[in-house]
This record gives sequence, C-alpha cells and structure tokens, in this order.
Amino acid sequence: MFVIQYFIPHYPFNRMSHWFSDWFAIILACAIVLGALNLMKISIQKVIKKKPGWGYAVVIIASFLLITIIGLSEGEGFREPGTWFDWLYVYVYTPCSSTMFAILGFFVASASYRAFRARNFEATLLLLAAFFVMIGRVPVGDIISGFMPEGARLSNLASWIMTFPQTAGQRAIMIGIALGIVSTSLRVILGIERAHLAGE
Amino acid sequence: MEHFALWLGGFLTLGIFSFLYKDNPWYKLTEAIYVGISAGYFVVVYFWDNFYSKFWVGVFPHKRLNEAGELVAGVEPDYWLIIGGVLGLLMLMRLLPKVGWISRWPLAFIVGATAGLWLINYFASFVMVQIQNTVTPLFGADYNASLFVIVGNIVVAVGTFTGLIYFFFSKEHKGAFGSAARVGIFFLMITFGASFGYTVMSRMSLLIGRIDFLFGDWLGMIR
Amino acid sequence: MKYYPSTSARFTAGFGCFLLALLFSLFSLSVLAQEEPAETDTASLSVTPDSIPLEYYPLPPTNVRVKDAPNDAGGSIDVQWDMSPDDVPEGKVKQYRILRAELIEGQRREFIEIGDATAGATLFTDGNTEDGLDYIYKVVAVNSLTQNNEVVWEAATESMPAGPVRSSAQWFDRQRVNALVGVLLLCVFIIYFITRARAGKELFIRKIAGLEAVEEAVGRATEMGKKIFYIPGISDMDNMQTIAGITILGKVAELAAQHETWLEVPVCRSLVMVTAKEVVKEAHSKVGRPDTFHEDQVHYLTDDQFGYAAAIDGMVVREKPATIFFMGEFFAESLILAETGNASGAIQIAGTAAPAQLPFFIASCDFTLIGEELFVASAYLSREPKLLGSLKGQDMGKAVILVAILIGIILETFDIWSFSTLFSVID
Amino acid sequence: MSTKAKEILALALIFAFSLIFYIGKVLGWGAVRFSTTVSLIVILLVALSLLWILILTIRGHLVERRIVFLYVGIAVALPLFMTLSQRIAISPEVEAVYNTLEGLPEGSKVLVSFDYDPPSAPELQPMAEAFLYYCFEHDLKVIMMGLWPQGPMQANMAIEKVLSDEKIKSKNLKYGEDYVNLGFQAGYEFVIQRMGSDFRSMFPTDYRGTPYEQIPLVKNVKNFSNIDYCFNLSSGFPGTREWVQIAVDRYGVTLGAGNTAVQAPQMYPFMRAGQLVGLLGGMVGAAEFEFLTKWIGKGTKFMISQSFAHVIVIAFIIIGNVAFFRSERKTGLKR
Repeated sequence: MFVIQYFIPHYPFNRMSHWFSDWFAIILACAIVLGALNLMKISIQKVIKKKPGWGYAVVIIASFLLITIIGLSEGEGFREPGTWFDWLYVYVYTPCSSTMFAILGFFVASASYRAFRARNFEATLLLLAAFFVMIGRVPVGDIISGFMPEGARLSNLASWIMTFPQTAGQRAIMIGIALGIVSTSLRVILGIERAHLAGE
Repeated sequence: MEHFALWLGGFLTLGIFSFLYKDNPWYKLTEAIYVGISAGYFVVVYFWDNFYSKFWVGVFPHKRLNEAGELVAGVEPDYWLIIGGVLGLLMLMRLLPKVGWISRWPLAFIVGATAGLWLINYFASFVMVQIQNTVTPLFGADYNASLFVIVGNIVVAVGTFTGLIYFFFSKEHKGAFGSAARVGIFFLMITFGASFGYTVMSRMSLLIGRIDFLFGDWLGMIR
Repeated sequence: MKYYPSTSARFTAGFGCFLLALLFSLFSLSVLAQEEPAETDTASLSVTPDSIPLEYYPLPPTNVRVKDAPNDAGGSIDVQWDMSPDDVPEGKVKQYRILRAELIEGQRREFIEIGDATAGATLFTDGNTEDGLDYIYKVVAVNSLTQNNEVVWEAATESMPAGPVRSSAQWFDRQRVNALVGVLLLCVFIIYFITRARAGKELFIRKIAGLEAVEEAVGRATEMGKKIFYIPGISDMDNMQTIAGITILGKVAELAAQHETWLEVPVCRSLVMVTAKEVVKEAHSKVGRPDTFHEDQVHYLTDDQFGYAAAIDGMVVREKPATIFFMGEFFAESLILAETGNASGAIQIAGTAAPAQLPFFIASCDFTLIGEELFVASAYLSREPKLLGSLKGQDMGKAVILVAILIGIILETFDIWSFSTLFSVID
Repeated sequence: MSTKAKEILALALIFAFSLIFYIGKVLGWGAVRFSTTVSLIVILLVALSLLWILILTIRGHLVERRIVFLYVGIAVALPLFMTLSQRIAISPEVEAVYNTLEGLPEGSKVLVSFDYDPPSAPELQPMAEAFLYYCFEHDLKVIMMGLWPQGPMQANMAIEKVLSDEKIKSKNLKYGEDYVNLGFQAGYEFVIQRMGSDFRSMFPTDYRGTPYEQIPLVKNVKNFSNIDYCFNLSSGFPGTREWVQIAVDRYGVTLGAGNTAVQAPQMYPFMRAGQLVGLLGGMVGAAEFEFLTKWIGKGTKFMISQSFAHVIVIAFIIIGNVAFFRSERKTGLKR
C-alpha cells in the first residue's frame, strides 16, 4: 500500500502515510508501558532477592517514579520552562547524557591508540585518510603545508578526500544498503522472512 | 536552588567521568539515577506527545476558539486514529499471559508497513539519485573541467563501481573480479578513515563543550 | 594477512620523534599566526519624502500564466510570470505579491493577497485552493523602503489578471515512473531467483568472515561458562536494520540454546523487547529446549541512547560476558559499547549499516559485518534456498546498476545522450 | 598508602578544588587566563611529556588506557584558558552555505529546523547562532521548528543570544513578523512529509500557542513551495537525511545543513548530487561559518582546543604504531 502511495498522489493514498505515522506513534506510547514495567519488575526482583547491587536498583526505581509522577501530574505543558519536569530535564538528564556523549572523546582516543595500526595495506589507507582529514580540517593543517601552492594544502587535500574517494565509498555502501533494505522489505512483504513473527 | 542545581550537574558529570578510571560506586549511583530518570522521561514524553496529543486530542479535539469566539477550522475528530488506539490496546494484551499472542498483530502491522515505506523511499533516494549522480561526464559538461575535478570524477566512478563489486555475495571473489573487489575495499577503507577523522573531530567538540561546563558554567574559571 | 617487513626499531622511533616534534612546533606556530578581525562599517540610511514620486513605481510583471500544479493531490495552482523589467539587482522591485480572486457563476469576487515572492522569483505555488473552483490571479511588483523595520513608503504596480484556472488532483505521478520501473525490475529479479531456488537450484554464496565466526563465538562462551550479550541496536521495529538484527538473534539464540549458554538481550525499545522475547522463546522450543528459556533473558533498560549505553557499560564491566554481538542500527553509543567490551576482553561481532559507526566497530570488534552484509546474514546463517534466492536477485540488481553506471558514464562523457535524466526523481 | 586512601584523597582534592573555585565564582574573582608565553610553555611541556611516553614505548613499556584519557583531558581543558587564536581556512562546503544565503534577496523566507538536543549543542549551537545572526542582519525572515523535542528550546536560546547583539537589537525585530518559532512536533520524518502538503496541519500553533493563521509571517505559507531556503541543524535521526529524502527529493526544497562532524561524511554524496547545497560539518564548520558571517562565538573560541586535541590523538596513533612495529620485530604479533 505504501508503495502505491508513492506514485499516486490522490486521496486517499496521500493520507495513508499520515495514518501510519499516527498509528505507529500510538502503538509506541502503549508499548513503552511494557518496557517500563519490565524495567521495574527486574529492579524490584533485584531488591527483593537482595542481589548484589540492589541498592542501585532502589535508586533506579525511585528516580523513575519521581520523574514519571512529576511529568504526568504536570499536564500537557510539562515541558515548559519552570516546571519541575523541566528542572529535572535540565539539571539531571542533560548533564548525564551530555557527559556520556562527551566521554566518547576519551574512548575515541584510546581506540585510535590501541587499534589503529598500519597492519596491512587496507589499514594503512584507513590511517592515512584519517590522518589527512583530522589534520586538514583544523587550522594546524594549513600552517604545516603553508609552503605548498594553494591547491595542494592540507585543507584542500582533506576536502578532496571528502568530496571524491570518500563519496565513492559512501555511495557504494549506500547503494548496497538500499538494495539490502529493498530486498529484506520484499522478503518481509512476501512472508519469506518471518523471524520477527516468531511462533506462527 | 541555582547553586544546588549547578553542583548536582557537576556531581553527575564527574560521576560519569569517573568511569574512565574504573567502575566505582560513584559511577554506579550516577548510572542508576540516569537509567531511572531517562526511562521515566520517555514514558512521560510518549504519554503526552504520542498518546495524548495524537490519539486523545485527535479523537476528542479541543474546541479551540479564535479571538472572535468562532470555532477554528480543522478540529473535526479524526476517527481513523481509533484503529491506532486498538492496535495499541492489542499491544498491551501482552500483559495478560493468555492473550499475549495477539500483540503480534500490531507488530506485524508495523513491520509490514515499514517494509513498504522503506522500500520505496530508499530506492528513490539511495539508488536512483546516487546512480544519476555517478553517471556524470568525466571531463565536465563541456570538456572544461579542471584536472583536479577530472581525476576526482574518475575516482568517484571507479570507487562506486568497485565498491559495489565488493558487495556481490553470489560470486566468489577471484581473478579480475576479486581484484576489483579488493580495490573496492580500499575505497571503503578510505571512507572509514575519513569517517573516523570526522568522528574524532565531533567527539572532541562535545568533550570541549562538557569541559567548558565544568570550568565555565560551574566553576567560573573561563569566561 | 600480510605484514609489513619489520624495519629497524631505531628508525621507527626516530621518525616518530621527528613527527611528534614537527607536529608540536607547527601547532605552536599556528597559534601564533593570529589575524585581526576586520572592522565592519555601518551603512548610512537616507530619508525619503512622504509623497512617492512616480519614478519610484516599478514596471509591472508581464505574461502571467496559471496552471494546475502537476503530479499532486490537488489543492494547488502554479502561478508563473515574467519578471518586471525593473527587477534587477538594486532595482525598483523589492518583492512580488500575488493576488487572487474567486470566480463564482461568472462573477469575479474581490482580489485578496494570498502570498508573496522575493524579487527575482518567477513562480509561486498557491497551495490553498479548493478543487473545482475557478480562480483569477494577479501579480504585483512592489517597491518599498523600510527603516528600523517599519515600512516608510510603498509603491506597487499590478499586472494584467490571468485565469480562470482550476486545481485538480492527478491519479498518477508521472515523474516517478522510473522509480516504479526500477523497483519492479528488482522485484522481478528477486522473485525469479526465489522460485528458481525453490526448484532446487544450488546457489553459491561467498564467505563472510563475521558470520562464520558466530558459531565459534557462541562455543567460546560455553567453554568459559560465561554469558553472551546480544545488543540489537537502538532503533525501533520500524527500522530494517533492527529487523535484520532480530533475525540474526533468532539464529544466535538457537545456537545458545543448544549449548545451554545464557544469552542475555538488553534492549532499549519496548517493541523490540516484545519481539526479541518471542524470537528467543521460539528458538528455544525449536531446538527442543523450551524449559531453558527464561523471561528475564530479554529485558528493557531505557529508551534513552546514552542511558542505555551507560547501563550496558555497567553490565559488561561487572558481568564480563564472553561474547558480545552488536547487530542493528547504532549511533554514537557504538564506540562506548565496543570499547568497554574490548577492554573487558570479550569476543565481539558487530554488524551495522550505519556508515559512521563502522570504523569503530572495525577497530574495536573482532569481526564486523559491513553495510549490506548485515541484511545478508539471515540468508547466510539459515542457508534456506528461498532466502539465498532473494540474495541472488539482489546481486542481479547490483549487476544492472553496474552496467547502467558504465554505459551512462560513456554516454555522458562523449556527450551522446543525457543518460542521467533516466534516474531523475526530482523535477 | 593504599590505593583506597589515594582514591579518597583524590576525591577530597577534587572537591576542595571545586569548592574553592565555586566560592571564587560567587565572589566574582573573574576568569583564569594564560598569557601567550605561559600557553606556549604549557604546550611545550605537554609535547615533551609525550616524547617521554614515546621513548618509554620504544623501550617496551606500553602505556595504559588511563594515561591516554589523561592526555585527552589535558589537551581539551588547558587550551580553554589560553589567549590564542588561529587563522581559519574556509572549506568549499561551508562557503556554499554562505553563498546560497548571500544569494537570497531581502525578505526571503528561511525555514530552520533544529533537530538536536543539548548533548550535541557544543557543535551545533554556534552554527545556529551564526546562521540566525546572518539572517537577521540581512533581513531574511526566519521560521524555526524542531523535529526533536528539545530543538525549539535550543532555538530560543540561540535567538536570545543573537538578539542581545547591539547591531541586531537596533533592527527592532518583531516576533511573528521577522521570526517565528513553530515549536516541536512529534512524528519524525512524517512531520516533514505532512509539511509537504500543509504546514498548518502539523503546526496548528506556534510554541507560544498563537494559532498559525494569526501569525503574519507564516499565514501565507502553505507548504515548502513558499519557502525560499531550508536549513537543517541535525545530530542524528530524524535529521538531514530525512530532510533530503522527503523535503528535497519529493518537494524540491533548497536545503543546506549543519551537521555534527560524525554525520557529515555521510552527507557528502548528497552534496555532490546537489540534494544539499552546502554543509557545515562539526565545530570546525561552525568556526568557519562564524568567520564568514563575522559572528565570533564559541566555535571560534574552542578551535584551539579542537586543534590541540587532534594533535594529541594523532600523536597517540603515532605512538601506538611505533609500539606496533617494535613489538612485531621482537615478538611477532601482539595485541
């Protein structure tokens, strides 16, 4: 049906994806209850059985209940500045997620230190490309290569890598993925791939 | 309150950073708070954004009046949404062990509809347009491209071509075909390298932002 | 794997030192090379009289054409015009305004402003029409002066009216025929090879290292008596990568059930949790061990990307699983997960079609499925002829694309025919 | 001293340090700045210590992960105190965004979608500010929205910051006429799809609750055909890819984008294909764009940390490879 919709702009086909998006959103809202209950169940089990680390499970339960009750009781405008929900969001949630995100900076460095070795030709290519892009994208790059003519400076080299070989690789991956998705979709539609419907 | 908020932010930030040293109680505490808060956060957001404003308001619309006291157009209830509500309800049936199997229906619906939707969008944006743009005159439209661009165009063409060959599954990578696939891998590697470089860039920026919070917003050492 | 011939360590070290020194000296240099920001001057404004001289009025736009917007669901009309001769850079036209009047039973109603377009524009799409109603349009060229964001004066000239015109919906989007043909072609290939495979034709599939290693990785966990973690990505069930990941989970769960190894699936989406539970349960009963399935094997953590990553990090560090699978769509958390897993000493097999995350999986995991390989996994692991058939169809699609690229480039390069228009989906 | 005692001591030190500086902040001590000489000495010290690590590595002592972490921390934190600046080279992708903007006549309607949340703000917020600054300075009308719940809040923060600039303040811009924030709408890419046929159905009101048809700036905006330029600030899904797939491929919008650096490489094929007119990639892209628009913000300020961090990462890759070649010579493959 959605395939047809793409080609036929006429009503009711043009409405179909809207309906789907709404239905999907509603299903999601119902499904998250399942997830939350599952988390609670496992945490409560931990506390009751006094498994190692049950104290932290108490914290999970408490913070979950805290934000849920506050959020649901604050009504439709729960997100507006000044509400308690917003406070929790800005001062608890945001620092945590931002820091988790920022911690990647450290991991990226240790991963490059540990794993990026010029083991063979492929790995060397990967390293070289990474090197030129990293150095070429920051101002240092142009200082290093300042003695070279305009066109051969590192920043231009980085741009060239990005625009040409990089694009080619991305494109091959993209087309491959698209074909993979189309074929998987087709298998789902034809009912050949039905692992997700286990039990039928 | 503001002082407390800043200290709380600092406490949580350092708590997560302490994981870098090793797993420790401070991190465990922060992690537990984070998991609880984020799970609750999404429950609340899904409830208001999806369930309430899509389903409830859609089926039982507010009577929104404009300044003159007339009904604003476009508030007729959309009864099609009830189907979504029913599917959602079926999902919740999972809580009852006996009729849990019924939740497969909404799942099948989602997977099927997704399959249909992605099929066509992906084909159009990722296959058609990408081919369209690989197929370019190598020497520029009027044979006037610079050497730089010509080499680039050839590289793009060769790279896309050999890269795709690497993704052939039903043919063994041997002989000329195998070498082409190998060249394809080289291109993939360059792509990954460039990706890697950019990721380092990105992650460092985020780290800078966070350190800026610690020393700037919290401790006031940076202006 | 081929290794570089070992060079003298001394040389490497010396070279390393040199590079480092170079890097830092240049970095220091770079920060010294400062540049003064340029000064910006403030523009002066001239004041104008209240009465507008005639020469301030622009010439009107001409040749106004109206037509129903093509390939849409109705409700819109395209208005096109030729620019006013005064519409030149720094000229007398600041903007165009579009006026519209309804024509009911031959009677023209009042013209109302329905939109504006910037100077230099020649097209406006009126998306507020009612299908079946007649409309008449006019385009107005406007010259004006604003100061402090208040309009000081305004001079406008109207074009001749154009119309009547009606909007209507079309049943078929002709611009998308090519996409339809392409999809159909691919479907035909896939279905053809599926039927051929069903008929018993042997199909070859090349080796994929990551998938060969699945069995070994599960076996290792059994030997060590430790857990296996399976992370199906952080996307929901409306993502094809998640579906592919769940399919592979089925196979891994079967292996784990056979070996009686504890497979744990922490997920971050409720729908995925529901599905994964079913899949794991099914796998257990498939190998005849429904008793070994436990509800808590699959559990939900949080929908939040990094909350999920933080929780998994903790689990990995504390429980030290022998094997970790990452199959599905990943975003930034991939590196946190893979690095922590690597540090804890687990064997890791990853598969994703998210290109940005691939380098890190390649760096931190023992085996990685790249892009399309993820979607092939279910066929590869099950060796079911139907699935292998679809794979062959997919490859045929690729072959067609390769040929198309080759022919296209030749045609385009020698300027024989603009081949690329065949693939155009934008107008 | 046992490890435990050391750890507790370290914790106490961190706490004391924070407390002292926090009190200092409250009392208004002002910022800590390194002069150019001090900065260079610091850089030199870091370089020397890295050389020492290199020598250690050559002798066969591989450093621990935590040492790498420590260096990254130093590389990022110290330059924040330095009073240095760098010359910035403009990449063609950034220039393309700027040129397209420059080509827009006064009064053009620009749609900016804020599809990110606070964690990605370090990269994207400077872009947002510079972009809005340019739009306001050149009398472009800005319509803002968000596909991410926190996007509109980020938009408000950016507006506030830009409006506090003297030059923009003097323009006396009005909400609803010169800029509007339509707020967040749930539904991922379907929002874009629906906007293709009707903006109002997706955004019945702006974020303040004013009905769509009462906002002068947008009351005549039916769908994408009335928008002159679209700009998307994205840090994931839904983001630039969805905008390209739907807004560009289906509705023919002119789209520029600002992305986190991670995402940026995936956008290059779109850019070469003309689906995107230009791209700001990461904080560096932001700094370049700031340079072009002459809005000097955090992107430029952080550039020195960014450069330094890159240098450190490269240094560690070099050290890692030195160790690799060495260990290969001695003991074959060691991982």
